Amino acid sequence: MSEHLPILQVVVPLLAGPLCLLLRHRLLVRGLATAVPLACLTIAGLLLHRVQQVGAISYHIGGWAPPLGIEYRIDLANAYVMVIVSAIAAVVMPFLPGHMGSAMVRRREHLFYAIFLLALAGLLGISATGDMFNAFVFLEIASLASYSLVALGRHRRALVAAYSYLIIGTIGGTFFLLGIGLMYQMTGTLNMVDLAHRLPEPMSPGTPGSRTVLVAFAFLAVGLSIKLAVFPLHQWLPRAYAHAPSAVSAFLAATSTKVSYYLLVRVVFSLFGAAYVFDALKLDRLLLPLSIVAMFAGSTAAIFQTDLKRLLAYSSVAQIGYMTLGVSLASVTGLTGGLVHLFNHALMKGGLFLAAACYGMRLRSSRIADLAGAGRLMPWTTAAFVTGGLALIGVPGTAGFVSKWYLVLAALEQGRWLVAVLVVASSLLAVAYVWRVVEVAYFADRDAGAHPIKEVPPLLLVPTWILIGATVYFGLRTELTAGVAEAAAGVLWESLR
Amino acid sequence: MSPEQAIAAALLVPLLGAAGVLLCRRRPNVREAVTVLATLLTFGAVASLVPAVTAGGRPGLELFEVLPGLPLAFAVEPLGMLFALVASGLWILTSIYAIGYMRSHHEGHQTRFYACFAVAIAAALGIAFAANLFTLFLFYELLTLTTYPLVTHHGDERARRAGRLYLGLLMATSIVLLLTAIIWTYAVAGTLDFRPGGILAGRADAPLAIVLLLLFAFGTGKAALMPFHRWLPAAMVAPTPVSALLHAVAVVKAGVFTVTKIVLYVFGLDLLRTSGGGEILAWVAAATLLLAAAVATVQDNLKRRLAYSTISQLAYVVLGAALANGTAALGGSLHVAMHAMAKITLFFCAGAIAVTAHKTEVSQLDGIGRRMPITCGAFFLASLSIIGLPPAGGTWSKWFLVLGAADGERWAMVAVLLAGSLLAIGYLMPVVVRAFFYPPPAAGEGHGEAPLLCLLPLTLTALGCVGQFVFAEPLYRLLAPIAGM
Amino acid sequence: MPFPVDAILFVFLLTMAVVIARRQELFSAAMLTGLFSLLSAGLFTLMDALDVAFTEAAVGAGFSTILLLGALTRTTGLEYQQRRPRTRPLMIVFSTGAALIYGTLDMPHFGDPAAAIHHHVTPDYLARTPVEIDVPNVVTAVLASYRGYDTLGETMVIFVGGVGVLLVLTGRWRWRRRVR
Amino acid sequence: MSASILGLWNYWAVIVLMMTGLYIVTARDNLVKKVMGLNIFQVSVIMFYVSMAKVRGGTAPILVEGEETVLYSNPLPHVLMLTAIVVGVATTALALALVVRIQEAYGTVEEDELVRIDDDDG
Repeated sequence: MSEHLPILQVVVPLLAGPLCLLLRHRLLVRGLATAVPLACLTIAGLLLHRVQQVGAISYHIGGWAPPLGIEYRIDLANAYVMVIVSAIAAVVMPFLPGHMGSAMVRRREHLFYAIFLLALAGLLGISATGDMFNAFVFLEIASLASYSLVALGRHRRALVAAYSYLIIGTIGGTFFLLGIGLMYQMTGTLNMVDLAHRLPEPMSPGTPGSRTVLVAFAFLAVGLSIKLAVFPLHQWLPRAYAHAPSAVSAFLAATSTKVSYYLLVRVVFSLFGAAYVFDALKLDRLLLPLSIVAMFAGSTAAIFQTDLKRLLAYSSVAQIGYMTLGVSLASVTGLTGGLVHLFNHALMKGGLFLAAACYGMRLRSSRIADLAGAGRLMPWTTAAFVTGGLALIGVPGTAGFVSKWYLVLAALEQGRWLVAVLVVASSLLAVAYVWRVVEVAYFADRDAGAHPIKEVPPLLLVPTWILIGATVYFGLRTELTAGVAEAAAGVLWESLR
Repeated sequence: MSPEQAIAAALLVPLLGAAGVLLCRRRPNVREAVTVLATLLTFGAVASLVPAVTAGGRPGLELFEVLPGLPLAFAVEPLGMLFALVASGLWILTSIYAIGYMRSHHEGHQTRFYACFAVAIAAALGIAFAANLFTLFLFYELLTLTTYPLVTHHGDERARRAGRLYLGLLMATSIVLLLTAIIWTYAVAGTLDFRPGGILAGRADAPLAIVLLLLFAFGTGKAALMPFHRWLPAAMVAPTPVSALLHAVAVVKAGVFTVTKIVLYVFGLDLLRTSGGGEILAWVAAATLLLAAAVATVQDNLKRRLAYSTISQLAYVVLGAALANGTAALGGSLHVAMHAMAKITLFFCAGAIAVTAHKTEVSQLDGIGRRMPITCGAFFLASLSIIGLPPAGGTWSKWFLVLGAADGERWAMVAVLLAGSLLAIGYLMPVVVRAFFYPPPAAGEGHGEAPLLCLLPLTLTALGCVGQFVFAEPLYRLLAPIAGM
Repeated sequence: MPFPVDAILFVFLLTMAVVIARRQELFSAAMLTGLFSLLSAGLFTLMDALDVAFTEAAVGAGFSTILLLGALTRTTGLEYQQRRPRTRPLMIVFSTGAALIYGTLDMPHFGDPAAAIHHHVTPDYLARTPVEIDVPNVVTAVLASYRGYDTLGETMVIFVGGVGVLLVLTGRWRWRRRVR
Repeated sequence: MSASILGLWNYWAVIVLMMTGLYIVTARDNLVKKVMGLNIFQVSVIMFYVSMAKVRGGTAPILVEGEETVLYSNPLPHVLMLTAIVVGVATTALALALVVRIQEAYGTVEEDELVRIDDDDG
């Protein structure tokens, strides 16, 4: 059994999706949908443990050895990502029926869960696979599922947001496919390990070598950057996250961009190798400024939002900037910072969107102005929001600080003190947008005529606080985050090439 | 109680107190009893550490490693011991005062007030006991965050604006400058532990040391070096006990404590001297010292005048550290305690006058000494301490500062120190003179002395100022090791 | 030089694409899209991709066209006249196209039997299929065995698409007009 | 140069088609038209892959019993493209479903109209 863990990780949610349609009964479906992410989390935990003990695991699907067959290849980096993805899926689950109840006809709930589980399966599949085309297939599963989920928002704008997400996402996916094609053309293989060995070496630093390989890399990178919402390809993200149901925003914000980031990192480091990407192509010269611009532009835009979810979405654009900055610093410390932030940002943004979902449930609005008085009337939700906000700022004792620590350290190690200062300075913008919300929640009074509100039930508070509590815990104990991330960064850095 | 347990207790009791305050929010009397009990227990725990530290011990407590090589750890050395004593001791008096003040002022949100206050004390003690820069920074930010609701206590537009400035300036300086400096130090030295003699010595060349020193000094926004001092006068909108907390008990003391500690244990006096960084910092401090004092003389609002006085007096501490010799460092450290006692008295008096006579401007205080003799007498004693005249504790700290400057033949600094004292006379004495010697306004006013719960603490602290003059010896013995004496 | 059927097909395809781009009657544009798929199926046949051609003809030309026509009956048959200048899309398109053409420069030439892809992995497929799978059509063999997992994924894509369409189309909730 | 024109023109033709599709997606306002563009874009990518698979003088990769010397075109891209076609259709279907709903909710499927309506909503 245990040797089949890699495939179970993906196949369990993949088959649970259709099963939802067969079961149909509401309670059965809910039970299944609650159990599957927990099972995934268990498997991911076991896998991470195994990988820590014995190193990378290669699983040959159907028994066909790569490169003929499809390989699942689990190492520290993707085991780590899979733990995050399944944990977030497990945590947001209680929000789905409660939140969707108002927006959806009850009879459709099983469809919703089917899609949700397939989105999970898609994301896990992208993480687990060691085959580029297989990654594309699962990328499309995850993307199609995300488009449908976003479309379920309460406002009709959700439809338009989902549509534009679909268009830009499909263009991204197709670019990715083109990149795979070009790479395949030069090597004849789709397997990542095999690709890494067969991609032609760059002639010498400064000359990129084969033009086809160069363009292949460009298309892979651009395609994934679209999915990851790297500035300036991020426009779809604020709309999609603002109008999707809050629980869906929480799930997508915490997992979808993270998996794209993982895949980008995998392509950059494992397939092409740091020597190619940074020494020959000088990608850092492009990505570094873009990341910094993303940090500032995203945060600045967040300051001026009047809608809580849009604010969080723009903040995501900025936080993705931190993650890509980690890549562009082109060092193990930098990559560690990026990977740690991947984990930490998943926790804090997931928690913040869940808090937004709690507000949405009681206030029936996500406008910041409507939060007036929430500090007193919904103390636990607001406390969760503030703690999550502090983590976004990067206050010591929260997870955000750990990420920032590594990023600044990486910048200073290379003597790029300006980058270091910009990283810390951009967190001031986070102070600004977090505090806008805090002031309204604590120091403004709710309109006398507004409908009465009270704290949300524990069923919703507990998951929110699990994520928010985790941001504090992982701000103080970092063996699991920074420790694994550092090891994973080492693996990626050394890997394959 | 073993020293480890005492450290843990000192940090935990205020937190538990905060939790207790929240739990007893519906019964004000029980709530206040919890606060007072917490203050007493905390002070007891802190005080129990004194013998060990005076005897040369350095009790410590290491919790766990947060980042590689960066544990959350505590170690008590003389300077931190002194700061912890000041913070926990004055917390007792401030709490009693706050009970009187908040009740007679009918302030709202009192539960939040007491809870945040307690957490702020825990944060201050965390700063005092921190064994490395990382731990210190963690509690430093915690202190900023927990004092924010206190500054914004009234919640109106003015308070919110002050809160924004407070949080914005302290966060901005600490994140952009201080954090950068900390990580940079880590990158250079590979550790952030506080060690006698410094961790940068031998690892950083002179230009880097200067850059880092300035980053640290300005990054510690709580030390209120100009031009990052604006938050302190702005925060005057808060209730008076909060001003006491900011100016005397914890916040600004945490700032100058941080600067002194960094100078002593991260740079070391030698590096400070040889790199020339000390000279630059000394001039920055001197400029702040004189400018703030000059501004104070023209303020009519009593609390604002005291606020600028605080900025000026803080610069004394920073200057003491920057002069880079043992005597001056001792004087500066001593001034942390002396200024705390004096300034808390002054704020208690200002608050008592505001509560009783509803007067906030200096020009309104004509003849008030006749109605409130005890309050104004306390004000006078505390003023002497700030100026540095016997029989008040400030005499000693200023004495060592001048001595230190003279030792190094830094005559310009001696002049600055003396000019600062003269200016202090200029902004404090007129208040006393007005209160006692000017005729009261014609219309009779029906108030007498301040409420007992306010009067008692301010009398005690005023006597404390005198006590610090008479019994300065234990403090001197406690601090002597840092000066290498 | 043999009769360039493929070149003529390309000319047809390109003409059709341009007409689709410019045509404002959407019904005829939809029909042309179907025809475009059908013609590409012909091109696939020329390039030995029989299975792809079949699928494209059935799915691309048939099913997609039906979907398009169905959608048009429920929306509108006529596209608006566009006035806004279109420089940004043109820039995107030209730079992408230029990048791709630049990328082809180092590619093996069309039909080159020496290309890398014909000498790694694929020879194994061709050699092992008769032994291991015993299906003459190698495409089917690979699809069902070596890369069968992709096929499972493909099924799931269809499934997600179908359920997504159901969910989007049949949810009868009311949209709020305003955000609040 | 002329050698590469002769050897690569097929790819270039495919790229031109692909860009026409991409242009329709990015430049046109009508949401249905965009879907048509997406179709053209995706079909062209399939053509790209199929072109890679072609071997001059080869035949479709259907094995002939007993023949050892037959030259086959590469079957793997065909396999991949069967999947890609399906992905494309699923995307088209979902996009069109969204378009139909947008028409119901807004009364239009022109992008600039939608933007205008949303702006008016505030």
